[in-house]
Amino acid sequence: MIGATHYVALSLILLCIGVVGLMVRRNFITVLMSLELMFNAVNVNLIAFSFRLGDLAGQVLAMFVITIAAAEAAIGLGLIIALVRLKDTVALEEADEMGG
Amino acid sequence: MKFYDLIWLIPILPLLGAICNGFVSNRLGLKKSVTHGVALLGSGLAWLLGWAAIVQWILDLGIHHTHVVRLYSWIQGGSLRILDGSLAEVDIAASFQLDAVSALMVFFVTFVGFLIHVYSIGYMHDESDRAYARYFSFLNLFMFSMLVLVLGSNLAVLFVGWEGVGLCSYLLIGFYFEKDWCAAAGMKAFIVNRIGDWGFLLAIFATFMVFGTLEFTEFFPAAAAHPEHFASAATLIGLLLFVGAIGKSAQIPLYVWLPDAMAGPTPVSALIHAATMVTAGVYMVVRCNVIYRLSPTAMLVVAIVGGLTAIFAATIGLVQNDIKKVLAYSTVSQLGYMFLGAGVGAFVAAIFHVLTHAYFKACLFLGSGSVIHACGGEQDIRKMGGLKKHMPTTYWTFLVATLAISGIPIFAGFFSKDEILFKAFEAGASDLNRFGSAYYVLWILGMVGAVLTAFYMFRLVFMTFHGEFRGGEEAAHHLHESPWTMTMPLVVLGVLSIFGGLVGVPGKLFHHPEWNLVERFLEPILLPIGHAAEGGHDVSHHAVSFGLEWGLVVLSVAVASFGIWLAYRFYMGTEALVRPQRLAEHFPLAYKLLLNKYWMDEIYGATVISGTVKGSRLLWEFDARVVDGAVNGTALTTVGSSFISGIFDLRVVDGAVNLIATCYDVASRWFRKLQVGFAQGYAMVMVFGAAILLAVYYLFKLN
Amino acid sequence: MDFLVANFGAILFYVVATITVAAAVGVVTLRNPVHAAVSLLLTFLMVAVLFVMSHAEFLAAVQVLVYAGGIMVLYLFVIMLARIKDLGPGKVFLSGLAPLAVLAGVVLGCLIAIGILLGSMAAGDGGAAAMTAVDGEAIGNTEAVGWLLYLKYLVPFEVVSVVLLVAMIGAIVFGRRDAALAGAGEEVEP
Amino acid sequence: MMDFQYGWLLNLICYLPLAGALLMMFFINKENSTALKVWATLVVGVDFAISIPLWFLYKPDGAEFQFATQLQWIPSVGVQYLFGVDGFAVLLILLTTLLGFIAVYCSFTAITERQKEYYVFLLLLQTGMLGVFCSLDFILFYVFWEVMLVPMYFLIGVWGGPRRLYAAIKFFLYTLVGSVLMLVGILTLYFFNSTGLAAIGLEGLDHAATFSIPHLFTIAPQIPPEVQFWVFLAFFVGFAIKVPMFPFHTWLPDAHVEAPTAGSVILAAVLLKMGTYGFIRFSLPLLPDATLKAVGWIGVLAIIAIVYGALVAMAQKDMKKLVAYSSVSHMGFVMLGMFALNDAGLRGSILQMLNHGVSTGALFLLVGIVYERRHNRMIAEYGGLAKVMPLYATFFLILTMSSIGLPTLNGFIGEFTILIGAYNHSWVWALFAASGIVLGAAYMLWLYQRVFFGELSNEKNKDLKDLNRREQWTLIPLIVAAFWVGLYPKPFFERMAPTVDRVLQRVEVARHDQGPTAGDHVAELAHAPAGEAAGEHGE
Repeated sequence: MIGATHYVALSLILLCIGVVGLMVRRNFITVLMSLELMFNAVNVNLIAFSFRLGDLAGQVLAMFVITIAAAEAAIGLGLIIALVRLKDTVALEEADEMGG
Repeated sequence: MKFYDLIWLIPILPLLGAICNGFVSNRLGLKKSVTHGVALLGSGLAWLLGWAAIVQWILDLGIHHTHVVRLYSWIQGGSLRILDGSLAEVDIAASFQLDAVSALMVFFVTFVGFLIHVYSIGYMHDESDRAYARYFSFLNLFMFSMLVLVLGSNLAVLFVGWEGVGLCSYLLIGFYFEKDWCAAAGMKAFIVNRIGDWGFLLAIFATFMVFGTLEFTEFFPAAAAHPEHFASAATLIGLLLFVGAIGKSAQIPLYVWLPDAMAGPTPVSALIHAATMVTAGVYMVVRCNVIYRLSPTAMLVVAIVGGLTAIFAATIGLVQNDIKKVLAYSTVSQLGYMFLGAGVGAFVAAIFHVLTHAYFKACLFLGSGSVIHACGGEQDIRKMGGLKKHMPTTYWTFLVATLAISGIPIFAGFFSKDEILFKAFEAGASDLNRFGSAYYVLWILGMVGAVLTAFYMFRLVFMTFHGEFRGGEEAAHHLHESPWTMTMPLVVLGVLSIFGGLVGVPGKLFHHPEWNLVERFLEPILLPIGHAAEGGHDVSHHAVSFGLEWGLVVLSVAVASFGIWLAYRFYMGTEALVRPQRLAEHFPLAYKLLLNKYWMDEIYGATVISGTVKGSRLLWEFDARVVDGAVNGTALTTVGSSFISGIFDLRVVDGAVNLIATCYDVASRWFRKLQVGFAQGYAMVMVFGAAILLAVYYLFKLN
Repeated sequence: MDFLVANFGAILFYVVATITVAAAVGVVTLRNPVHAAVSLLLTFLMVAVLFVMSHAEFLAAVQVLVYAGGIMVLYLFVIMLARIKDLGPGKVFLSGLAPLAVLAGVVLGCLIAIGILLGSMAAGDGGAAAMTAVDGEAIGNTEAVGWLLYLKYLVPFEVVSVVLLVAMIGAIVFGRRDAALAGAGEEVEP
Repeated sequence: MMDFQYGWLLNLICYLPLAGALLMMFFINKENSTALKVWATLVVGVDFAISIPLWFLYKPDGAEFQFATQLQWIPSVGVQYLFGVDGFAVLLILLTTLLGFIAVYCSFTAITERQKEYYVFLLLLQTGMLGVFCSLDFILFYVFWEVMLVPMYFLIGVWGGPRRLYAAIKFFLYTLVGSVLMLVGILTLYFFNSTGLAAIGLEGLDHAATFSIPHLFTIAPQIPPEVQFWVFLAFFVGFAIKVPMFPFHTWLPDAHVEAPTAGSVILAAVLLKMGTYGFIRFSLPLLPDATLKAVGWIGVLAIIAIVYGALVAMAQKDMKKLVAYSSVSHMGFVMLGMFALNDAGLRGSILQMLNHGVSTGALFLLVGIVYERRHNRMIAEYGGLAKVMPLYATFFLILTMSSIGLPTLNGFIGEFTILIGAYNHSWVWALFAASGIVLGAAYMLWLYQRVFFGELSNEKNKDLKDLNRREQWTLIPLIVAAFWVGLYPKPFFERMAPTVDRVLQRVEVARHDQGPTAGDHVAELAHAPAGEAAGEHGE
């Protein structure tokens, strides 16, 4: 029988892939995609627990997460456009002005 | 209106002169005659008023009456609960008092001050109009401060003068401010003095805490009335006050500023760094004699510091070649004698020595100024010699003053110095405060110091005025006697160096104690302590027999003569200068030690000064990296959350990320590599952080 | 066959999960941007399937509409707009730290896994019924979520909508050509 | 407790700069720089002029708060519009209006861009600062407190030096954090006074809800110690950042260095006083119990600030930074005197606040003057300036002496009174704190030597102009004030005495409740023979 544990495990794997992608990849697009992966991982988790506990609040929360993910994607992609205009690249290491 | 009610005006008059010269003459560049006219008027009127006030005070009120003139209430700090549990009002008045010791100080400070003003007219005439005005403004300001110091009726007003003379000293030492070493010497003087002031301030607070007042006329009688109650407090206050005196009067270990202070114009050295300011410490100790007499420990410390300084500075003086440096070390040494005197209970002798020292040392300094003036600024005595025939007035006055400082009878210094040494011996003989053996040692130190004094002073005379001129052909042409404005003060001070000591003839030796005018005059300031107030008497007077007393006089004269003879052997005749050289070659180490002043400046430089400076740099690093780093670290966290919540607009983020930039300096090199504005680096740190949080959570959860 | 029928749910889960993970790996490894995007799309869809399996039908629909429909299009637009051809490693700037980054991910993963194992819960469900009911009255999942969203969680809902609005405005501001250039001007500080 | 006579005057003083700023915004063309300067100077000049009557009208033996105004503002939560000042605030208001005038007057040539905005912000800032000192309602106080931050932020951020953004944001965030905590403290007191707060288990007194500070004074003795502790802590962070006390001081050097001259002057002279004002006005009388417990800690922090500030100042290469760190040291004296919790200490503390405003404000002006000529503040760039700028050197010397506490100048009176109070509290305090005067002399004189003495080696300094008339007149009032306080501080002491007495009275209440403490210890000593007392003292 498939229980919440399986879902959580899957969500963990997704999360880890997302985290590693976020840290290792060098271009902005992939990093954003990795973020999306992590959001999804969280959502899977939420839904699994919502089902397990019989509480709809988890689904509502997942809704919010999706919304935030959309917002994040909009901002992130806006940043990519700006970065491309400015530096003609999506490589993250080019955007290191914040460094001392 | 009596003159003694106007004593507050005595310091104010020179102050007006200072303001006038400082803000008007200096700004407008008025003619020199106007400038020194104003300055002379200020100090001259102060002199006349001071003497008039003293005379009237003696005649009308008598020397036993302390005349206090309270101007206005100055500092009102509310009420404080003092040690005995009562509430005392912190109400410090700007008030002045005239009593025996103030009168004595005013008597010679105004007079010597005026003479040196006159002398300065000649000495400084080469300066530009503005510098001239500045000089006289500072000199007048000094007169103001010094007079406030000696006339102040409480410790706070005394402190005003105390700091004021320090400021003037700073300004006048650094008078030739374009020269770095002059400015540095001024700063050194001020800061070293400030270390002393630290003690003085604490002494003031302690005094208030114990007595609830700072007025001399209130807490001296209180202390004298209950000696056993205030004994331990007196030790504390006495020692703290003495810290102040050590700074101001250049005693071990804070004497280092005085030799450097010779960077100032020579009249300044004469007035401030020989005759008046540096004796402020002695004045203060004598003024507070009640406190010291309550505390054997404080007395002993004063005596030991004084005795050690006397001989220590004298040894350095033996080999110095700068005419002013020799005199400077001689001043330090003489100040040591004064403290030795105060420390053995001879307060009158100490203040008497202040008086005579003012005459002969001012005379010596002014003489040296005259010499330097003639030699075109040269101060090295190895390049002088034979000046006697070129400048006879200077020579004779200088010789007289040298005889006075060496302690040859009749001359002023003899009486005061002999009195101090005799009192030191007597303290040993009577086993004063059960520290008799210590006082004997100090007496021996004093005697040795006397030999050295006579030696180095005559070495100075012989090398400067006798023999052949060694300064080269060209300089020889310029040799000339100084103008009358410079020689007149020399003559006056020379005469005083001869006869000035007669006011303190040790009449006891002739069975006429009343001959000692100084002792009689100053007797009121030595408040009777405790039981003595009820008719008890001091036993020490009988510790030394009459014959022995005469013997000591003869001994000290012999000792001084021996010093002079030694100097003659070394620096006169055909073998002049050869013997000392041979001696130096025999004992190279000792010679180097003395020539380099025991490397005291270097030691201080390597320890205290560089320690403070390095410490301050270290703290600054600490401040920039750790304290500020912590702030920026907090900012980093804030920035992290600001990213997540997306609340802050671009500008805040931009600014805040700049905060992070500073944070890099704090992080280790490895961390630094990671934190180059590279967002993924931050992400990684976050992930690690989350992992650590989780691990910590487990640790607690599983236990 | 019985096995298949009896364990249909489990088998479906494993299949879907495998595809999800594979697609996710593809997202972070593929070098062609369009391929990566499609891979991401696949992940989204598979997650939607998982949602359905957890009785979150409404959410699944939202997932497909918003993610697959909206966000993905956005990604593809950007990829085209920016003419991104290659997502390859590029200039290897922090190459030395890549293993460290992987380590960080693995450590975190292990720790969470430990947590899951320690807290492993009994299989079972709180009841699919609860997913479709409000106050005991059985209605559809969509309606149930709707009730909850607009009654109990109204304030958070509004807040989130404001966040979305702000993000939209932000995205517009970033996207403007002059904004980017003005930003460039301000970067340079003496 | 309140005297409403001349209440309009206080309001006029407070809002005149605001009105001036509004008029300026609407009616003066931003191109017309002369009109802007004249108008701004006029406004602050008149403001200073009308604040002078406060000095004379204030009655030391009158009501605690005078020139009061009381209006309802938000009745539903008990927020009032409550204005009023005591002697302490009168002194600070006069300091503010004087320094405000000087700040405007000194920026004529220093500010050349966006002049209109600049003067508008300066005027707004002045209203904010005055409002803080006038407010007697916590919410009103908080509003002014925050209002003041904004113009300062822009003054630093727009007209500042190269790193102005960093400094401005640091300043803003730092003080904002402090003030938010302060707000928490204020609300706690508010709820304690009224309904209590069940969420944190705070039981209230069920008085009518109010933020009125005079009312809160009356309930102060009833505040339980643990509540006092937390509120004190919240206030402490807010005020200590503003002072700034030792570990919270790092915003100060940055803000000072980057701010324009007028900003530095105002910052040093007035804004730092907000912190100490808060301590004396709120922390001490409202939270006496916590205050007594904090004495030791704050004393130690203050001493660290004195010594540490002085040492760090010594290591500075930038003149402005040096003066900024000297502020840390001086404000350490202020805190030390305050927490000696006796008459002399508190009076000295208040006086030293004024002194610091005058001396440090003037030092910043002086640094600004030479910065305007050379656009460089590095000490190493200078040397021998006394030759080319004798008048400047004179003024600088006088203010240096004032800063290092030379008698007859203001610094001495403050430090002396503080130290005598500190010694009265604990001789160890005085022992360490007095070392600050040695270090103070060391760093200031070293600065003076490096800048003014020595040879005029740097070519760029060869033809520097001495002070012009306007610059002289920005400094002369401060020098006069320095001498006035130094020579005749009595009027100042008279005006602050009622405040000091009341604060101490309120603290004393707690001291007696607390049982045997230092105060009683002294009282016990009174019965012991004087010799023993002296003996203990000598240890």
